Amino acid sequence: MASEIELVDVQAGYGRAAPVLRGFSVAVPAGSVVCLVGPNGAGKSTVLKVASGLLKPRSGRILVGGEDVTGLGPQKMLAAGVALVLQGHSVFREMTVAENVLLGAYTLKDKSKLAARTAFVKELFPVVAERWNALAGLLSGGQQKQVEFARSLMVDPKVVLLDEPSMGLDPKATSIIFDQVVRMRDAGTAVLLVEQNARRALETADTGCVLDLGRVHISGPAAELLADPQLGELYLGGRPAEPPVAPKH
Amino acid sequence: GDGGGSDSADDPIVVGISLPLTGDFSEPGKGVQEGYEAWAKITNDKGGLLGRQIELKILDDQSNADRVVADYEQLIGSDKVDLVVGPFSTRLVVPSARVAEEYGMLFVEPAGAAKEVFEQGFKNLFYAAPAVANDHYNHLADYLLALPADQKPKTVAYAAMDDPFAQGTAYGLKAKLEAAGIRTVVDEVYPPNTTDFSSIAAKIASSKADMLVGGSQYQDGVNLIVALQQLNYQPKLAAFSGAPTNPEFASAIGNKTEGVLSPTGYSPDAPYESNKEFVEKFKAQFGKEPEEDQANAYTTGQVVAAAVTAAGCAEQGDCQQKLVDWVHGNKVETVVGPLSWDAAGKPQGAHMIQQWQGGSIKIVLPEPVKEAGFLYPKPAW
Amino acid sequence: MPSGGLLFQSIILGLLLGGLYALLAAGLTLYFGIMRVVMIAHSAFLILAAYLAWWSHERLGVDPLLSMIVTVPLFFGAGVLLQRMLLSRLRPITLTMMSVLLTFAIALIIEGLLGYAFTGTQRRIQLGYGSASFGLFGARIAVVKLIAFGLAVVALAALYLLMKKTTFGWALRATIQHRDAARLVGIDTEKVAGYGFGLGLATAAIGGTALSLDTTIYPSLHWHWIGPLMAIIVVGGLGSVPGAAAAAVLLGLMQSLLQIPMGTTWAQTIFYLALFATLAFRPQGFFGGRLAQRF
Amino acid sequence: MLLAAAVLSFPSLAPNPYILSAGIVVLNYAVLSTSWNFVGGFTGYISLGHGALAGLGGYGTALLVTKAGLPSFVALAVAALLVALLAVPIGLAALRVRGASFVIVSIALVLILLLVFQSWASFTGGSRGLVVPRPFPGLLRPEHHRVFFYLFAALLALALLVWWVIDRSRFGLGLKAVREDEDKAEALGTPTFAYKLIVFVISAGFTALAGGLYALWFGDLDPVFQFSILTGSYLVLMALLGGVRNLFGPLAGALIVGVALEYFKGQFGNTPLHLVATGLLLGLVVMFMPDGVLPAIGSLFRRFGKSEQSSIREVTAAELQEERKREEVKQ
Amino acid sequence: MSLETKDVRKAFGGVVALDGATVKFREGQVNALIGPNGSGKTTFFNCVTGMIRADSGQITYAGQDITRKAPHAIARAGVGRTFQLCRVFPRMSALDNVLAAVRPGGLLGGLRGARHRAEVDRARGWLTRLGIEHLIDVEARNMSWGQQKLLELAGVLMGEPATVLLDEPAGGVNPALLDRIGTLVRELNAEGRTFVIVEHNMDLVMSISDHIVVFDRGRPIAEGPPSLIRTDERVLGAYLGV
Ligand SMILES: Nc1ncnc2c1ncn2[C@@H]1O[C@H](COP(=O)(O)OP(=O)(O)OP(=O)(O)O)[C@@H](O)[C@H]1O
Ligand SMILES: Nc1ncnc2c1ncn2[C@@H]1O[C@H](COP(=O)(O)OP(=O)(O)OP(=O)(O)O)[C@@H](O)[C@H]1O
Ligand SMILES: CC(C)C[C@H](N)C(=O)O
Ligand SMILES: [Mg+2]
Ligand SMILES: [Mg+2]
Repeated sequence: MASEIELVDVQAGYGRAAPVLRGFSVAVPAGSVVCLVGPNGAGKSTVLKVASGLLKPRSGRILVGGEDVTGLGPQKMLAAGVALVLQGHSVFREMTVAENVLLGAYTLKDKSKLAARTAFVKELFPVVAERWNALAGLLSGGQQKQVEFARSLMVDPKVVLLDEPSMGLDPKATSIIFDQVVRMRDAGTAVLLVEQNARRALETADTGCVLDLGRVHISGPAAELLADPQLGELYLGGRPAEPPVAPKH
Repeated sequence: GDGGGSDSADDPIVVGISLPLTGDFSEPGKGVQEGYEAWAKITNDKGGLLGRQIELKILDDQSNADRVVADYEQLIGSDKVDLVVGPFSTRLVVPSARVAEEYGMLFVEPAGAAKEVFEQGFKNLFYAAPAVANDHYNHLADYLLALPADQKPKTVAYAAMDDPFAQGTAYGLKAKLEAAGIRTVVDEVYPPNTTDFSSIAAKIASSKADMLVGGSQYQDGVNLIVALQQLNYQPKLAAFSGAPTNPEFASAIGNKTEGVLSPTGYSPDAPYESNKEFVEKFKAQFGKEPEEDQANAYTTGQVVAAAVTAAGCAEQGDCQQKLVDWVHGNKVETVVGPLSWDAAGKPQGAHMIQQWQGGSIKIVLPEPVKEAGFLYPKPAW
Repeated sequence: MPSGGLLFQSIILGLLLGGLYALLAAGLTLYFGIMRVVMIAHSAFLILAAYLAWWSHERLGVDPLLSMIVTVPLFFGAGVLLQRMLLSRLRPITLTMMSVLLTFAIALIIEGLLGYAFTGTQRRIQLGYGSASFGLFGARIAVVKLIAFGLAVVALAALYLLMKKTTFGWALRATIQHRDAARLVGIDTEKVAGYGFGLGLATAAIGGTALSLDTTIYPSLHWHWIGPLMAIIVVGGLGSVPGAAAAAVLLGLMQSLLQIPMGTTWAQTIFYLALFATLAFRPQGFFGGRLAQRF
Repeated sequence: MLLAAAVLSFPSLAPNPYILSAGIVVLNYAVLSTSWNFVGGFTGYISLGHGALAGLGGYGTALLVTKAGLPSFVALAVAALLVALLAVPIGLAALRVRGASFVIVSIALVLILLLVFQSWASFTGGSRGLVVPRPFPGLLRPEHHRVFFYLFAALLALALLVWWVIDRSRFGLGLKAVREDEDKAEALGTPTFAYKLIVFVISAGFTALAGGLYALWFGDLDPVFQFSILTGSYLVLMALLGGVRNLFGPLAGALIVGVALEYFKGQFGNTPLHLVATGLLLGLVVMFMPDGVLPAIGSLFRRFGKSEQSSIREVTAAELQEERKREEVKQ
Repeated sequence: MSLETKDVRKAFGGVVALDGATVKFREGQVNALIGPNGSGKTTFFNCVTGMIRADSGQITYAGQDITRKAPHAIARAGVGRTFQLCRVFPRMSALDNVLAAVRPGGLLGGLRGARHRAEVDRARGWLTRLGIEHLIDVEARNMSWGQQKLLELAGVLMGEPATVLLDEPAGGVNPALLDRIGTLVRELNAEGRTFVIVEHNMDLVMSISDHIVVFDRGRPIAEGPPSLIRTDERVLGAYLGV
């Protein structure tokens, strides 16, 4: 099956510094979840920024639904069906939860869907309903993440890019998110998921992809990666505790 | 000028001037510039001074006291001009006079009218106009105090800009009227940058003072009058320094000028000999009649010229002291009449009083030079 | 003790003045509270608009109010350009600080060009109805002041509705608060920020015209305005248009009343006293709210 | 070193007293903008109100000489101390607010002092101005300039020295932390408010010294020019143009702006276009050299050198772990 | 150094973030503070460190009342913290970020050079232990999320606080590194440091903590060793949601 989104041999970086992504490729077919894991600073967020149009690649191509969309800005990318939920916190802090969520539907042409979607996210995340008129910036860290996720659910894009969606969430909310990811996949959406909660994420994902030094280190069916003991130790965090790294100075 | 030492006959005499061509005083500053230019042209057309042409070197001080000092510093120290003359407005005259003083230069100036100028102990400074600010209204005071008791105004409202010159004029008159028992009912001072006069006007209007005295430069006077008109205040007498002599005054207040008074040191119609020449040639050069500012600058030039001619020299160095000494000891005939100075450089004359009548401004005081009778009380505006 | 008549007259004058202040402060509130830009040049644009009104009256002989047909769209366009070409290129972290300096530079340029074009002379529109007034319970209301007040009310109401009731207002606030996130929900942040700035300058066009009706203008006049206006927006709560309006009317009224016992100069200090009082007791402003720092 | 020599030999090289006096003006700007940079550079609080502190120094000195009869330089020192003391309550009020609010407060400071010094005429002389008696009455003007040139140079050297000491100290690092993130600095145990206040007081003291020295040199004070936002913003322009993180940034800025102002004045002497030119200069700096001239030159040189390093690791996780294991064995 | 709070309340308008929280953290142990989103954990940290002022109640540290102290004073008393939405000095290099945590002693101490040799070495040591030594000269704003998180941790540890409050140290940190951080915490604890860790990563919490306090709606609902908490019904209902 053709991939919904595909990055081909992408080079990208910030300012004049040396590139962060050095020939990175990934493909996410519709109705599947690809999980990107890797050490801090490997370039995972950079991949998502490139894929969403926030960062222009220095070279390489981005294809959405087989069409070349390299160099388009985030607005056009959204129109093409690609949505990104940023890492960290990106609520509009001095706007209410209501305004935040409704802005998620900024590009929604069919305003009749608005009510249904609002009701849906309110039900999914009770805090959204409870704090509907509170300023988003005043919510707790995890609550803000929930609002962000709710905001992204106001439209249904073909490709969803998620940058550590479970960060800062309590176990309940984490489960809601992962359930939602599964639901999206089942609805035919292509999901590119970056997670440090790697084991949990790989359990949900179809394909795993380990990023290191801005390149694909290894990729394959998620279950296989999970089973690889060496990968576990290097990237996924292993049960067997390492001997203490004793600094004796 | 290339060095003060050489005064060969074909070397021009360079006169250094700093003027507020931009900034707060830019408008009168330009008037002064015209006056100086007229003086240079008229003098040069007649063969110059000591047979040498006059060359003006004018710098812009942006109405800024720091700059004016730097300018004279440059003119004297770096450009080595032969003579310097003063800038416009008391605020700039005081600091620049100090530079001239410390370089030992003669400093005749056209616009340092406030008494502060003469309290600095300057020995080389001379104000080239008939009277200092505080004496501008002397003739008006005399006139009012001579009125029969039932006609005399009983209450007066004063509003003066916080500026040495403007306050000087208003308070000069105030002191005299108060001494004669005429009550002050409003005494307002406003900063130079005031543009909203409605509150001051409200105070004046509600005091119903018989007479209004405005210590103004120009625009502040206009604004105050409009604000008073908006409140429908009708005094029996209204006097303003500065503003009413300006050519645009009448249209600025909607031509409701009848009866407004103003002191002036200059009249284009004055009978002095050099004045006829000045008015005529000024008209030819600029296409309009000269005003007070132009005349003051011209007067400054006349004083300097008289000193140079008498001393027979014009350069930096010992010559300057000769010039200073000469001005101290002599009377100079100018377009504003004969001028002489006390030790502090203060002129010894008085200003005339003008009044708007029938759409133009006419001299009404003192008696000997008047062009029209004094209109009192003034009609409504 | 001032007479009742003077008090009443002063209250009327204060209210009219406060209305004008409110309009002039509205634009500042917009840039500052919503866009994090300290727009020192706002009052320079006011003066520019006032000059254009003066010029069209003086040279073209049209009523200064008509000049708004041209100046309002012109300023809107200028605002868009300014934002797009200059302000949007500043680094976001230092935006607030650098915008101070950049707009300061713009103010200098405008002042210089005005001085070049119109000289430093003080100008005042001479209107047929310039000194017309009518009585109200013994006080007098000047027609020009009432027109200015009316302009202020209409412009402010329109601005308020625009910001609160349209998605544009939302998009603008979102753009400023998190540009990347705003782009990701599909907002054309460049355009929106530009329009926001344009809107601010459009209020300057209206305000400047209102100002020109009843006051003297000169190129460096904007320095005189910037202080009181800044004080108003702080007292009103940065970013709150209604807050700024309330503070403006209140301070205008206080200034007008304080002039009776204290005189013009000292009465002006009320702005700065109110500013310091606000910062000491309620840094978020007395009328509007602002998000406190979160950890 | 070279710089010091250049500065010290200037008076003997200056062709005439005017150039010397222009040199004094530039030095004065250099001292003022270096003083400004104590607050602006370290803590990132942009004050447009430093002109007011200089004005206070000037007026303080003048009033102490004229009203209290103190000798000129004693008055200067006392005035600077008084301004430094006064800076404590001012700082207590102003430093409570950050960012743009602080800018507004600093503007308000200038305007309120202007109103006070204009209105309180019985004490300050009001708009009539105040004349400062000459410290060396016998001196001819060129000599007068020479003396003051050295005095300003000494003051500049002192200000630079203090800035340098703070810059490399832990105190300085704490101030920079305030600039970056005040709450975070506080959480790390930096008494941010005390730090800000101390450096504000130091800055105010130096600014007042410069203002007072200027008053003694110049001789005339006028509230409109002593308490002007424009002066304050020139200081910011200079510091910014040179580079606020740089010891010599403000000095370089003062040189460039001082000379540029003279040049613009010469070029556009009779029109207000010099304002336009200044505005354009400021705008260009903000747009293209937000870090200042010195850093811009620095990075230009660096670009000829090696290209910027990536922050990305050059070894894979596997290699890293190997390396660690080896190290552990060694230990 | 024991950290205790008594009946601390904090309400933001209508939202009660802390509702009479009475907690005692054990000295010399690794304590964990867990609870659902919005249960008041971060607010609790903010009150303890003086960043916001509690409406009522008392906070004592090492027997001293610190309820109304300024944040820097509390930090100097030995309480260091990290922030949930991690905070670093964006335009400072990693090295300076870490060095900024060194507290000068007295006025003259403040004038000592910031880049003291021994301290630079110590700073480098921390960066190395957290796996970001290669970023030593990189400005913090040019780092990835996780790198900033680690940098912040390094900075706090550099200050050698006796009690360390960590707000979600694991958020966004690579799991492989997380294991090492866990080890690090245990080591530092062995040196005598007290930890209070807010964290949603239950594996980490359960594996490193000695004592766990569970918050719900602004007050503790359970506390005890991991083994007990893991099975506590209230905790399962309110938090773990199974
Ligand atoms: N704005 C930026 N400017 C310069 N360099 C950056 C910037 N953002 C990230 N980098 C660098 O690019 C590299 C990759 O960053 P990226 O954010 O993609 O990492 P990541 O894999 O998402 O890490 P994490 O798990 O910590 O979020 C890092 O080395 C980082 O230092
Ligand atoms: N400054 C504030 N203004 C208003 N409400 C606030 C403020 N700070 C926190 N709150 C509210 O207080 C409650 C507790 O927030 P807090 O940040 O302490 O939660 P938390 O336990 O840290 O949650 P998380 O796990 O999501 O980080 C939340 O409902 C939050 O919305
Ligand atoms: C009469 C005027 C020429 C005096 C001038 N306006 C001054 O300020 O002194
Ligand atoms: Mg990332
Ligand atoms: Mg929290």
